[in-house]
Amino acid sequence: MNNLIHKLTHLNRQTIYGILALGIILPLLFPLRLPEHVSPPVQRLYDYIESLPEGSAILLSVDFGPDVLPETYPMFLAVLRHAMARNIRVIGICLNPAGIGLGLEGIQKVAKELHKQYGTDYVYLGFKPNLGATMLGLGEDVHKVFPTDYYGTPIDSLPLFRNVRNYNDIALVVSFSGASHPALWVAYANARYGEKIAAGVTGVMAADYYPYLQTGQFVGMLAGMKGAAEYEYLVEKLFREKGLPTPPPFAIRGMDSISIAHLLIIVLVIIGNIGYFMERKQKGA
Amino acid sequence: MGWVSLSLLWLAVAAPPDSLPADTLAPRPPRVLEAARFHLQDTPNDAGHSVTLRWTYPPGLQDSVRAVIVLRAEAPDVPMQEVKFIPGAPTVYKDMGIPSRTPFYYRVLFLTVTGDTIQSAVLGPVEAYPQWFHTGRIPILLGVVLYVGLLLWFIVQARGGKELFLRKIPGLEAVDEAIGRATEMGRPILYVPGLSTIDDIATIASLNILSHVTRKAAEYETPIIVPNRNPVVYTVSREIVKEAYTSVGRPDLFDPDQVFYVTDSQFGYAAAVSGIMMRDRPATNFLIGMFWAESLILAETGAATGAIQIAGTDAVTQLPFFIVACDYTLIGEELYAASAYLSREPLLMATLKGQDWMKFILGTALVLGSLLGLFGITWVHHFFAGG
Amino acid sequence: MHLSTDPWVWVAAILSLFIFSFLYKDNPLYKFAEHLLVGISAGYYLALYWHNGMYPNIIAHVKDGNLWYLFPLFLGLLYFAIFVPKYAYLIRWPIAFLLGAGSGIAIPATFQASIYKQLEGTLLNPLNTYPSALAVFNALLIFFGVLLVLTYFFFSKEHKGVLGATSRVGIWILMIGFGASFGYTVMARVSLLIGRLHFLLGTWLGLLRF
Amino acid sequence: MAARTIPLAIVFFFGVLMTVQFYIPHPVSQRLYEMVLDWMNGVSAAAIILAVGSLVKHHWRKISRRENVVYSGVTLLAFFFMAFLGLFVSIAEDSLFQTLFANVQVPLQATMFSLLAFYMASAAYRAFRARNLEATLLLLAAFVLMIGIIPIGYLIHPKFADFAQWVLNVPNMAAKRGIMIGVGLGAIATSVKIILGIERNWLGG
Repeated sequence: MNNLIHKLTHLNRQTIYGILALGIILPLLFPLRLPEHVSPPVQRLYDYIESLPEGSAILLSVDFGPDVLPETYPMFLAVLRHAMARNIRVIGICLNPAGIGLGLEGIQKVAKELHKQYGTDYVYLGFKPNLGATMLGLGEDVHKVFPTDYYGTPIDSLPLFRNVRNYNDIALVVSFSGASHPALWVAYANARYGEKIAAGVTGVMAADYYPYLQTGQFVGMLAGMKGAAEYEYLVEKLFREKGLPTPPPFAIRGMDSISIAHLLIIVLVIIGNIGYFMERKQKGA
Repeated sequence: MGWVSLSLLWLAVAAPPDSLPADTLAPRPPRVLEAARFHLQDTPNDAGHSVTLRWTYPPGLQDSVRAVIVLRAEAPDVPMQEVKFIPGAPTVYKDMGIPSRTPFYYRVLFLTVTGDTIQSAVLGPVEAYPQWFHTGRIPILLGVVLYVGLLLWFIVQARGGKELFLRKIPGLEAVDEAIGRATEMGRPILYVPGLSTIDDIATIASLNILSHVTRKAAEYETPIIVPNRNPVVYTVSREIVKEAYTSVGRPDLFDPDQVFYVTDSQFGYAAAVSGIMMRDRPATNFLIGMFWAESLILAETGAATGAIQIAGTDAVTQLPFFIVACDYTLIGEELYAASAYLSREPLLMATLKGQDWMKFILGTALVLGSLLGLFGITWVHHFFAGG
Repeated sequence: MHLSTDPWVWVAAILSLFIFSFLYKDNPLYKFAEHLLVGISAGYYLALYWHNGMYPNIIAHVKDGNLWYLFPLFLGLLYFAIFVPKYAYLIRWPIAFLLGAGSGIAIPATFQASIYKQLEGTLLNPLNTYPSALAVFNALLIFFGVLLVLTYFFFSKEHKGVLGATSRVGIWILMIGFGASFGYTVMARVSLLIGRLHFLLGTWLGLLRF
Repeated sequence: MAARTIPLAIVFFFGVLMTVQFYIPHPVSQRLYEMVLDWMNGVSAAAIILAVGSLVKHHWRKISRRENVVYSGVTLLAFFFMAFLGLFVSIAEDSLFQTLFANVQVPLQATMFSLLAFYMASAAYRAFRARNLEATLLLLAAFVLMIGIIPIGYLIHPKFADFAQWVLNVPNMAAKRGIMIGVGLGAIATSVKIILGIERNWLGG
């Protein structure tokens, strides 16, 4: 008994690391599909996109780099899948030079899955430096800010832009970011032009952005792996209803891993405390 | 719908409308808002490249305005250029990026939901010019003057030899003991002066503690290892360690190889310091200064080697990790109190008194401002917001 | 399984495993990866300091004939005084410049960002500006919380009596804050690990797909 | 004189100059500010030469003492190769310099960063012991957040996530603000002491 208590209060690091590694890796390979509860900010973004008539255009801004990929990339994919499955036209841009490739990769991948036509159903305009000027410029004229798309094709020749000129023709901007981009979108596109903004942000940044939800400056927000998982869950349900092949549950798996990791840490701490109190009692006795 | 018609409209109004017969252009003559509604002035507190235009609407008009166009010209009688199109019904526009000390004329057009255009009279001239004093920063100036005054007052007092009380700061009490422990165990001391640059005040605070720690370590002839992430901090910490050895009469103990630069890469540095902790097995680790996410990598590796660890940082986001993984943690302002605490130098201690008084004053302002605020009096809020 | 055929992916993956091996214990593989990282990154930053610091901020201006920039060039050269023992103390001049200018910039900027901004956010507003009773409660809690935490930082008075009590509660608030931050950060750190695992299991080994 | 007085004078001069500059929006002052920032960047960057000198000497000494030969050799080789590429070949987007950065430095850094997931667990296990009230509050707050974030929190109580968010936004905010105000005062006092030459440890006390 003494021995056991001692062992529990003095688990060595390697044991803890091993347990945690298994707890994180196994759910990635074999998804557990822990029950998902969709939180209101996620639901609101989903509902907003759901409410748009077919053929509307939305703008997805890839404002993240590979450093925060695990959290933001699945959000980007999930929103893309939702929009494209609903025949909403997607304009992809990128305001973080490290995200150019990620944006292209994601948009091409989902377009291929859902058999979408470049130039008609979606476009990718690539990267623009100078955040503020770009965000403001889009309120005046997309054609001036992005004369050509990512491939160098003049956007005047793309059917999608025949009736998309500025924010008036873009129903929503979603900024995926691990930094301050969503706040800038609010300051420039929302405050000046009344454009609807939503955000997909990392868990760390989310705390800073909750006020934007309360004031209604964000239509909705996906926060961290959890927000991404919830959106994936909604999109998965939609795909099932539409009889489409369901996409791989990237963030859902990740959220399983996080849940298990949290529970393992909590259990370890509790075990450590039980041992600690029993030891203390023995010493006292 | 869009503002596609905008350019047409602009063509129609770009020529000064009052010089044209009204019925040739528009079915109804444009209404003109009197100049008294407009206030045009140089934008205050800037480098002189901007003017600010403010206006008020006649009763009821604001609700029917859907957009505003601001026009500008260098003379009152030449065609004006559109400088800004603003959707909604704003009441202010700041025209930026214009040359200093050049007269400009403005005209504002209001587009209403009914398709009418209402225009202002020609406004101006106005010149943008630079200012020598930023009146918006007066609150900060007052704060700085008050605070520096307090600090100086207590410094002067201390010159008169007044004894000051200092409360115990456990993390600093433990410094000497921690150095002693390394000496007993015959193992080195590791000192990480944070990962920031020299103009980060936390780094300076850390280097002050390094000076003290090195002197103590020199007395005991215990080696101290100081790896650096920033090149400038490396040069300064090298000087500090060298000077500290000299000041206790042991310049012979200074080994230039004990203070070194590792790399600017945050995690490269963390990897290397983790390696040092595992291989050189320092008995005491000081992690003091500015840290980012690597804080827990350093603190946890140190804890794994069984070293006694004293941490200190003003990085609010990293404090939780130091609190959890280190034996002692200097929290925020305690880091800045360290130099005075360790040296017991009266002039340095005096400023702590000044810091406390300022805290008291700010706390009082917070209480009074809040009481006033609850009753709707918010000038205290504006004072702090002016900062 | 679709193993990656990109050799750089293999390099990155193997080096990542070397770093992970440190979790078990310090070993030659980690030591190799660590020394490689230090060398590569030091070289990287040396080049960056030249291309982003020395050249554009000083040399380019001097080349343009702006003689003001001879001053920092002169200060920069003084670093090398340490190689001449007699004049080694001259290294203090560039340091003094950086310390002085840095401190000077910090004073008003810190007053603005860490003091006024925080006070402004803490001040209570007229009751009718709060959207709900909970918002009022939260604002009051933050208001008193900040005051109590501040009392913990009083140095020149012993923490006894009233100050003892308030500073004690101040510590409690600090601890709740630290605990919350810690708990909240776990998710972010596990997310990072998942990112690495995705690289290893997905990009490298092809066991996972997006 | 040259060893102490001049450095103290330099500190005082630039300290006061840059404090005062903040209140002057005039272009002259703005240009001065930008120039001093340039100078700071440049003077800081110059220190890298001394710094890498120390790195090279540090490892060279190890090699000549025949300890750590292989590892220090790796560091030196990697350093010189990368520096050579960066200074004399190219740092363009598709250069070998950038390829090495992206495929060696970045993954190594990212993996080092990701070790934190494990360290969070071991640190929590070791330190989260309910020894006293303070430690218990720390532990409980961490639990609330860890449970509140994951779906299980919802099963415990539908409002649990909101409560977790509240702990983060309210008590945590109070703690942060209190710390920041104190830090601000401490940092300014230290700056003032540096400028006035009262704090002169950097000159050797």
